[in-house]
Amino acid sequence: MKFAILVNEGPYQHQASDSAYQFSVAALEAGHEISRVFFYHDGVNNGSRLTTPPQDDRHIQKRWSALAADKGVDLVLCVAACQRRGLVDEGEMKRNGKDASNIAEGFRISGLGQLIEAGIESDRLITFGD
Amino acid sequence: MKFAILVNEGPYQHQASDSAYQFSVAALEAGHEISRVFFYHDGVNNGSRLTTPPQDDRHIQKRWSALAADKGVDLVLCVAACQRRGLVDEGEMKRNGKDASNIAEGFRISGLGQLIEAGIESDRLITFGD
Amino acid sequence: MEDEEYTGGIEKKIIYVNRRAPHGTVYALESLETVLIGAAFDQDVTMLFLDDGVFQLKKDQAPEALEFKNFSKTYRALEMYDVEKLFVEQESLAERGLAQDDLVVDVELVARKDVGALINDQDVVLSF
Amino acid sequence: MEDEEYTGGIEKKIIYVNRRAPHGTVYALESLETVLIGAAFDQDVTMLFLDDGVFQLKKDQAPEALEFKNFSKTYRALEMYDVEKLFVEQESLAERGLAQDDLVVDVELVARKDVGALINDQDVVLSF
Amino acid sequence: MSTLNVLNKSPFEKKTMEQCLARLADGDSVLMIEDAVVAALADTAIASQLESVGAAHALYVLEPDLAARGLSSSSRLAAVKVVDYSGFVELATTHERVHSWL
Amino acid sequence: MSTLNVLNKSPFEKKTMEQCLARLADGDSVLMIEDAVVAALADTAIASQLESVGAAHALYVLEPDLAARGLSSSSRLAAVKVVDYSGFVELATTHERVHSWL
Repeated sequence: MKFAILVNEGPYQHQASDSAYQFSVAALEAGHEISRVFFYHDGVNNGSRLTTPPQDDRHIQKRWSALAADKGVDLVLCVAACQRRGLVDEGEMKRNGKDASNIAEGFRISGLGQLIEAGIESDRLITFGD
Repeated sequence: MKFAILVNEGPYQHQASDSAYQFSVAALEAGHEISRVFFYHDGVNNGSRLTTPPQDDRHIQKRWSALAADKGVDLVLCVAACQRRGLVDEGEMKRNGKDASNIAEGFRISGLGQLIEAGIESDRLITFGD
Repeated sequence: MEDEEYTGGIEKKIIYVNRRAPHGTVYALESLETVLIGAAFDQDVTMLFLDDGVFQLKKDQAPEALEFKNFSKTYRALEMYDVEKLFVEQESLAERGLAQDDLVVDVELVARKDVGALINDQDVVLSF
Repeated sequence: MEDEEYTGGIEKKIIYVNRRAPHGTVYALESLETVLIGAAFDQDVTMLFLDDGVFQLKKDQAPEALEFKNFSKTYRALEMYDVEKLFVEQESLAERGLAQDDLVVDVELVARKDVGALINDQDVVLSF
Repeated sequence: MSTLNVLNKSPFEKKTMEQCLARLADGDSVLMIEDAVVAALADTAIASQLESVGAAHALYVLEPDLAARGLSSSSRLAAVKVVDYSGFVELATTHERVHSWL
Repeated sequence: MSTLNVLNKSPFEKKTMEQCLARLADGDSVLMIEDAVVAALADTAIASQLESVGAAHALYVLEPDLAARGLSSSSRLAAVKVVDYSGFVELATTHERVHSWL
């Protein structure tokens, strides 16, 4: 079965991103496909490469990036949510005249259409939020 | 009277940062002092200079930075919360081996002791969160 | 981005479940944004307002003093985007002392006991 | 940072109000962090556990499978930091089917009707 | 030694308001801001509960948050007084401490 | 055409659970994750309410979230079945849609 995942909260403050990750791992282990993980609202904060969590804690961003690298999962950050919260890739950096980017490997920034499309083309959309 | 303000949520997702700002402006207008605004939990996300909110919307980070520039308000981001969420100044960038910084003007990163101190040395501590 | 067109050929029933008051959180605004962007996909869209979500449709909203966008007028424009199924739960209105007259747009009332069936008639649930 | 010392000479009564279950949000962990950092300031500290906050003290927490820190043992170390006033509201325990025996640490029970007075005896309220 | 209790969540969404009201001490006041302002409306399912609290405690609601939600001219509970941000600041000074129930 | 309703907030903190339960359709199931797992305990103030819902609907609770909160060996409502993440995935496939009540 083809799952799409929606993540509405950033890392560490709420369990939402953790739950979405654990669900994704379990779905992949069961032989299902994760067609896309869409990060919306504060969820886009999962995609920053500038985090340095304590060494005895999980590294939420790196876990997601590894899922993209190892399993080819498509990690999409909502562009409008990124602009409001300061998540920036090279393209956004130039477009908006910023002096730095902070997006992590495996994530890409795109529009809300990617969420709608994921809802249409997957068998199930599962939302994790607050 | 000397107020300290605690902000627990990031910009745009919750009204908390807006309410904290409006309270601070009103307190200053009434002749009170804002001794410190401490940004904790997701609140540290208020301090990113990489945001580009829609032109017809308020610019939350710039409003806070202006309060620091114009009224000398001390804006402090909790260092541990910053590390979990990817808020980085020049010092943190070097210390944690990051390739970019994203902190906005008027904000500084420091420890939780600054919150305790603000609670002790102000007349009132007012919390805005979720 | 608003112009992207969907050529996948699938049409699904998508319901937006709105349960929060506006302005205290960004969800009401974002739900509306998603509906507007989603209009280009030619899907079968329903918006459902439950619990505090009914406040999103309240007339006379004036968030300008807080420097917030006043997006409540946009609900009236949904028709132009072929989003015509707006359901409001009548018990949610009554519990909050509101009536249909208090809302910015014409809606269809639905009874609480029928909400489950309305949702179970959908393919995708997006909750805000 | 843990070593900073406060030399301002003011001693205040600070109460930490903990009202959320652990792990679903970061607040329980952060409250504990603030208390530990705050210990260096030699203030008069009280921790109050109300509502779902009583779950923070539940024995047998095992969040390791989720890769979460198991910080519940730290409550037992608070004594070493001279944080000795731990209050738990008895009605909050009872509503959740919990008893004092279920908690990792010795606490003082307080009745709901006395919580307001306990808070009004403080200089600063920090809510988590 | 009274406390200004600040509430920011709708009583229809969270139990924070009832949890706060159950712990008020004599002389305590309550200020409703953000989504909590909906509690100030008359004719709601919780109106009588709040009206009875208003007999023993001062209740306030923040006007710009009412206005944002289109509730400025809606009928409100008689017990609730309307304040603006300068009134909020004033209340913070006239109470010995501020407790935000999160 | 049944729905898997997912709840992640404690019924002692938010009204989400009661709001969800009031809208269940025939054949719908409920899965409690994150802080919502506390609702699966026996002997709570809301136990009888949930037990009666369990007579008409399948109720599930996520084991790792119970374990994290020290509730794995606490007595639970008889109506509630325990699942792990692979059970969560399975439930998502055996219901036609998943509705997360946020």
